[in-house]
Amino acid sequence: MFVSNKFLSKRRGKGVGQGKVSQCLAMFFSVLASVFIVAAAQAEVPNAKPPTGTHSGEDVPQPIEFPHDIHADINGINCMYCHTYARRSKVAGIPPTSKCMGCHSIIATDKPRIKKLTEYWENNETILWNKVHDVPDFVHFTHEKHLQRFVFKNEGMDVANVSEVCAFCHGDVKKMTVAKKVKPLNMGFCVRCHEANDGPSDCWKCHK
Amino acid sequence: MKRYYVMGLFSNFEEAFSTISEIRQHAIPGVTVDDVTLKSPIEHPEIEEILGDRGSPVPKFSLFGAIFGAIFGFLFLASAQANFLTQPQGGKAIITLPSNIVLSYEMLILFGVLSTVIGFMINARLMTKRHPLYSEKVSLDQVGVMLELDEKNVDSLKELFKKHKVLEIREEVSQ
Amino acid sequence: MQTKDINENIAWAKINEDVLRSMENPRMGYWVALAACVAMIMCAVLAEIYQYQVGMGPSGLNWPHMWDLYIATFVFWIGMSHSGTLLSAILHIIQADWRKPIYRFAEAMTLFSLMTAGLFPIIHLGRVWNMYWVLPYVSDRGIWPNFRSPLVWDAFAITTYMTSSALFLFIGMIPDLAICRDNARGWRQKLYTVLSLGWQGDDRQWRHFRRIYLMMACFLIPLAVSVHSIVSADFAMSIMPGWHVTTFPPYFVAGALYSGCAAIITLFILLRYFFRFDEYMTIPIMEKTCKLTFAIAMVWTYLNLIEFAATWYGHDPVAKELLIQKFIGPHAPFFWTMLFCGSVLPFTLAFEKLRRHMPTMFVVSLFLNLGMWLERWMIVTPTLSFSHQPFAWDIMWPSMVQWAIVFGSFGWFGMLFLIFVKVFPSVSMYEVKEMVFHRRHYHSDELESKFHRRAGDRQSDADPSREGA
Amino acid sequence: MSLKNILENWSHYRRAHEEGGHHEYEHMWGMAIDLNKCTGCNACSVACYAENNLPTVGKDRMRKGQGLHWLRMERYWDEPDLGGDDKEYQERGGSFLPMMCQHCNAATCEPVCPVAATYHTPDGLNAQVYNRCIGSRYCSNNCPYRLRYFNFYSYYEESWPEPLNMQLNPDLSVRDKGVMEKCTFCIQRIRTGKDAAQREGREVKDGDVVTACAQTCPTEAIVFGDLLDKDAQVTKLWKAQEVELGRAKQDKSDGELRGYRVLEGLNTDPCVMYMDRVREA
Repeated sequence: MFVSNKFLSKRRGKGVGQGKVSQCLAMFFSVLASVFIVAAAQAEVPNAKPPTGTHSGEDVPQPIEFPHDIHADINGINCMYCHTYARRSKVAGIPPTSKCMGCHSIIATDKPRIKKLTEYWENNETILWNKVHDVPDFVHFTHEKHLQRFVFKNEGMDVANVSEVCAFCHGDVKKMTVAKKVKPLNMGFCVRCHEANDGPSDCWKCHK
Repeated sequence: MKRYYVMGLFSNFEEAFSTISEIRQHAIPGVTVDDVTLKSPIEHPEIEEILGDRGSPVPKFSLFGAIFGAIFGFLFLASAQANFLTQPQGGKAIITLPSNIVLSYEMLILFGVLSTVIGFMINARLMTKRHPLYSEKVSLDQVGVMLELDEKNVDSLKELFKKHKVLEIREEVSQ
Repeated sequence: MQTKDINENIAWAKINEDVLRSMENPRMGYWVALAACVAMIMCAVLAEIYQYQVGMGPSGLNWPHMWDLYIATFVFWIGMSHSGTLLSAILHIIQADWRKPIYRFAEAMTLFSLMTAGLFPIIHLGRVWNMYWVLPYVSDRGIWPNFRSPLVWDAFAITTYMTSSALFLFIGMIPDLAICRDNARGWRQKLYTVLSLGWQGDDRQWRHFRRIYLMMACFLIPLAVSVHSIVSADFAMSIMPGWHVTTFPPYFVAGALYSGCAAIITLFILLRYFFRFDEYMTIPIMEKTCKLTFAIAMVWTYLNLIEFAATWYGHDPVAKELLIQKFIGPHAPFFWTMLFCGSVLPFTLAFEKLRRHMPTMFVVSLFLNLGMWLERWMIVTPTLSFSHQPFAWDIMWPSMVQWAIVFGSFGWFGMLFLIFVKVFPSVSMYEVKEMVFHRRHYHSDELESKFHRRAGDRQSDADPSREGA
Repeated sequence: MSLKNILENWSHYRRAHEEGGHHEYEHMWGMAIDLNKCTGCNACSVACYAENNLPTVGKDRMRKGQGLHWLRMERYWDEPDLGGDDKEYQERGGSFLPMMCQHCNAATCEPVCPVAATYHTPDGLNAQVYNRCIGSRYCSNNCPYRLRYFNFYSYYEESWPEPLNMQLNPDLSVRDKGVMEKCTFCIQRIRTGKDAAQREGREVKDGDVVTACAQTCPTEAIVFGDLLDKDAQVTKLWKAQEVELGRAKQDKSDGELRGYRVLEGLNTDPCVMYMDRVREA
C-alpha cells in the first residue's frame, strides 16, 4: 500500500489457519450485511409518515359519473342546493338519492347515467360516492365557518355566486364532470390563506 | 519572458536559513528575498525574521465570520420567532433574549470557523496543483529553498546553493 | 534516571516510517476487533429497528421515566468529546509541546464520540421519522422549531461542535496527509491527494496554517465549554429537583473533561501497545496526562460536594428528599460506585509508581469512565423516579433494548476509531518533528533539566529500578 | 410581516403572565374541585376515557406505568394530620385527589418542547398538537405534576377492535405511538360550545361548556368554567376561597379558606383550584 519497500512489507506466506479465519470473517461480515438489509427493509411502519399525496388532478372513480358542469354551469344550480350542510355544518354533505330523484324522475330519464341512478333508487340501494377532497383525520375543518366568513358575512358577495368561494379550495368544479382534487389542501395551503385573510393562527383551531 | 524556477534541497534548516540570509544581503544582484519560497517539513516561524513579515489575513476572516455569524444568527432567529404564527408560550417573550444569545453564540462560532477555514484555503493557495518542483523529500526531512528568477541569475544562485552544502538542485522553466 | 522522553535526535525518516507503519494493511486481530465492533453495532441496530416498529414501549421506559439511558449515554458521549479539544486547543494555546504526539487521536476521539452522541437524541425520539422538525428550515406552513427549548440548543451546539472539531482535526492533519500522499500508492494515494489539498510545505502555507490553527483553537475552547453548558441546560433549565442546579454547567464541563481525559489514557495505552508507539507516547507524557486527569478529578469532586452541600443547605424539601434517595435509595449502589470511581479511584493517579504502570492505568481509566457513565445515569434517572408529585414515584430498570443500544454505541465508536487509525496517521508526524526540532535547538540542557525532568531525577540517576514500564 | 411582528410585539413582551402575558386572553378556562365532595369513584376518569379516545392498555402495561389516564385519581393513605400509623384512619378512607392537567399559565412544559407542539391557546389552555409532536418527552420530564402521558405503543388496533372503533369521538384524533398527550379540558367541547354561541350570535355563557369529568361527577365536585366570566360558578368559588391567578402563595391564616392549587410554590400558576377536605381529626 505504501511505496517505499519498508511499507510494502508483504506478509510472508499465509498459513492455512489464517485463510480459514479470513473466510470466517468474510462470512461473518456478509451475514451481518444481509441481516442489516433484511432488517432495514422491514422498517417500513404504517402511519409513520405524514400524509403526502396531493392527488393533483387525479381522477377519483365514482359509481355514476356525476357531471358537475351540466348542473352547476349549464343549468346554473347553486352548489348549496345539493351540498346543503355546507352552510351550517362541518361537512358539506352529499345529497341523498331522493334529492337526485326529485328532478330526475322527470328530467332526462332516458340518459344512461340517469337509468343507473333510477336503478339504485328502485333497488333501495345507497350510492357509495367516493370522497375526493379528504383531509387527514387530525384536521378540523368546518365548511360552516368558511362560508359564514366568505359568503354570508361578506359584503358584496352574492349567495348566487357561492361557487367562486367554493373554488378557493375545490377548484373550478363548474368546469369538471366528476370532481377532481386540484388544490393541494396541505397545511401550507391553509396557512397562507389564513394569513392573507386574518384567519386564526391558533393551532387548535384547525388541529384536533 | 522565460522564468526560471530553481529549488535547492538542504539537509537541515540552518543551511537553508543562511542561504536565505545571504540572498537577503543581495549576494546575487537582482534577486531579492521576496522571490524566495521556503518549503519545509515543519513550521518555521523564525524564517519570518529573514523573509520579512508577510502577514496573514486569516484572523480578519475569522473576525468577519464571527461578526457575520452573530448578527445573522440573531436576525435569523428573531425573524423566525416573529414569523412563528403560534406565539404564546408559557408567558415567555416572543423574541427571547436568553435563548437567542445562546444560539447566536453558536452561530458566531460556526460562521467564524467556516470563514477562517475558507480564508485559509484562499490565502494558502490550497486546492491548487502542486508546483512541479515539489519534492517528496520536503515532506520527509529536507528543507527546500525555491526561487523564481531570470536566466542570468540561475548560475550564481546555484553557486550560492552549493556553498551552503545543497543536496540537490531542481529547476524548471516556464513561459 | 529519567524515564525516556522523546528522543530528540530521532531521525525524521524514522518518524515517518513508524507512523506510516501503523497505517499498513491490518493484521487479523484488527479485523476481528472490527468484526466485534460491527457485531455490537448490529445489536443496537436490531434493537433500534424493533423500537422503531413497535414504539418506545419495549425500551422499558414508562411514566414518569421518559428519559433514561439514552439521554444519560448521550451526555456521557458528549462529555467524552471534550478532552480532544482540551488537549489540543488549550495545550496549543499555552504552548505545551507534550500535546503533540497525542493530540491527533484525542481529536479523532472528539469527533467520533460526537458522532456517537448525536445519535442518541435521535434514537430517543418517539417519532424518529419527524426528527427534521427540530431544524430551523423555512416551510410554507409558517412553523419553526421552538428556539426556547434546550433540545434545540443541543441541536445547534452539536452541529457546530461537530463541524468545528471535524475541521480542526482535518486542518491539523493536512501536512500529515501530504506525507501520506507522498508515500502511498493505489487508492490511498488518490484519497490522500484529494485530502491533502495540494499541500507542499511552502512558507506561505505554513504561515497561514499557524494562524488558522491558533484561531481555530481560540474558537474551539469557548465552543467546547458552551456545548457542555448547553447540554447541562437540558437539565438545569428544568424545574425538577436534582436537575435544576445552578452549578450544573461547570459541573458538566468538569465531568466532560474528566471522562475525556480518562478515555485518552485508555486509548493512549492501547495505541502505545498495539502500534508500538513507545517512542512517541512516552511515559512522561502519560504522566502529564495523568496529573491533568487527577486535577480535573479533584475539580469534579469539589463540584459534586458543593452540589450536595447546596442542596442540603438550600433546604428545598423535594431536592433534599431526592438527595437522600440517592444516598440510601434503590439507586444507592450505583451512586456510591460512581463516587468511588470518580473521587477515590483517581488518587491512584497521584502515585508515581502506579502512574507509570500501564496495565494499572488501563484498568483505572476504564473504571474512571465507568464512574463518569454512572454519574450521568445518576443525574438523569433518580430525578425522574423521585420528583415533586409523590404519587408518581416509581423505580425503573432499563430493558434489553436500551442496554443493546448503549452497548452498540460503544461498538460504533470503536468501529469509527479502528477505521481512523488505519486510514489516517494517529500520531502527528510533522508536529513530532517540530517537537524534537525545537527541543534540540532551543532548549539548553540546563533549561531542560529545569523544565523537562522531574525533581529528584538527578539523585535517582543510579537507581535503575525507577525505569518505567 | 416579520419586521412588523418584531416591532409590534417587542414593546409589550415583558408583561408578566398574570396580566395575560403579551396577548389578551379570550377566555381563561379553569376548574374548582371540592375534595369534600369527591368520593374517589373514578367516574370522571372513565368519562375522560370515553370522551377523549383514550386507549385501554391492559393490566400489565398499566402496572408498568405505561397507561394513559389523563385524569387520574390519586389516593393518599397517609395524611400526616391523621397520624401515619393510626389503624383507624384507613377505615375512614384515604384522601383522593383527582389530577388532570393543571393548565398552568406559566407552564413548564411549553418552553421546552423543541418543535413547539405544546403551546398556550388564546383561551388560556395548555394545548398539545399531537401531529406536531416528535416524542422527545422533555415536556413530561419537566412537568412537576407528571400529568403528561406518552403513547409507548400503537394502541388503536388492540383498544378498539371492530366494531368498537365506532365509539371513537370524531372530534378528536386517535393518537399513534410516539406522541405525548394530556388533558385538554375537553377542548373539542369548548370548540363546539364556542361555535354554537357564535352561530347564535352571543357570548359564551357559563354552562355552555362542560368537560366530560365535570359532567359525569355524581357529587358535582368538579366545577368547570371561564375564570374571566364574573358570573361563572367557578369564578365565584375561586373568589370565595380567595384564590387568584398570578399569586404564588395563598394566605392560609384564615382557617375557613380551603382553596389551594397544587405545588403553588413553583409558580407555575395553574388554573385548577382544589378545596381541601375537612375531616374530624
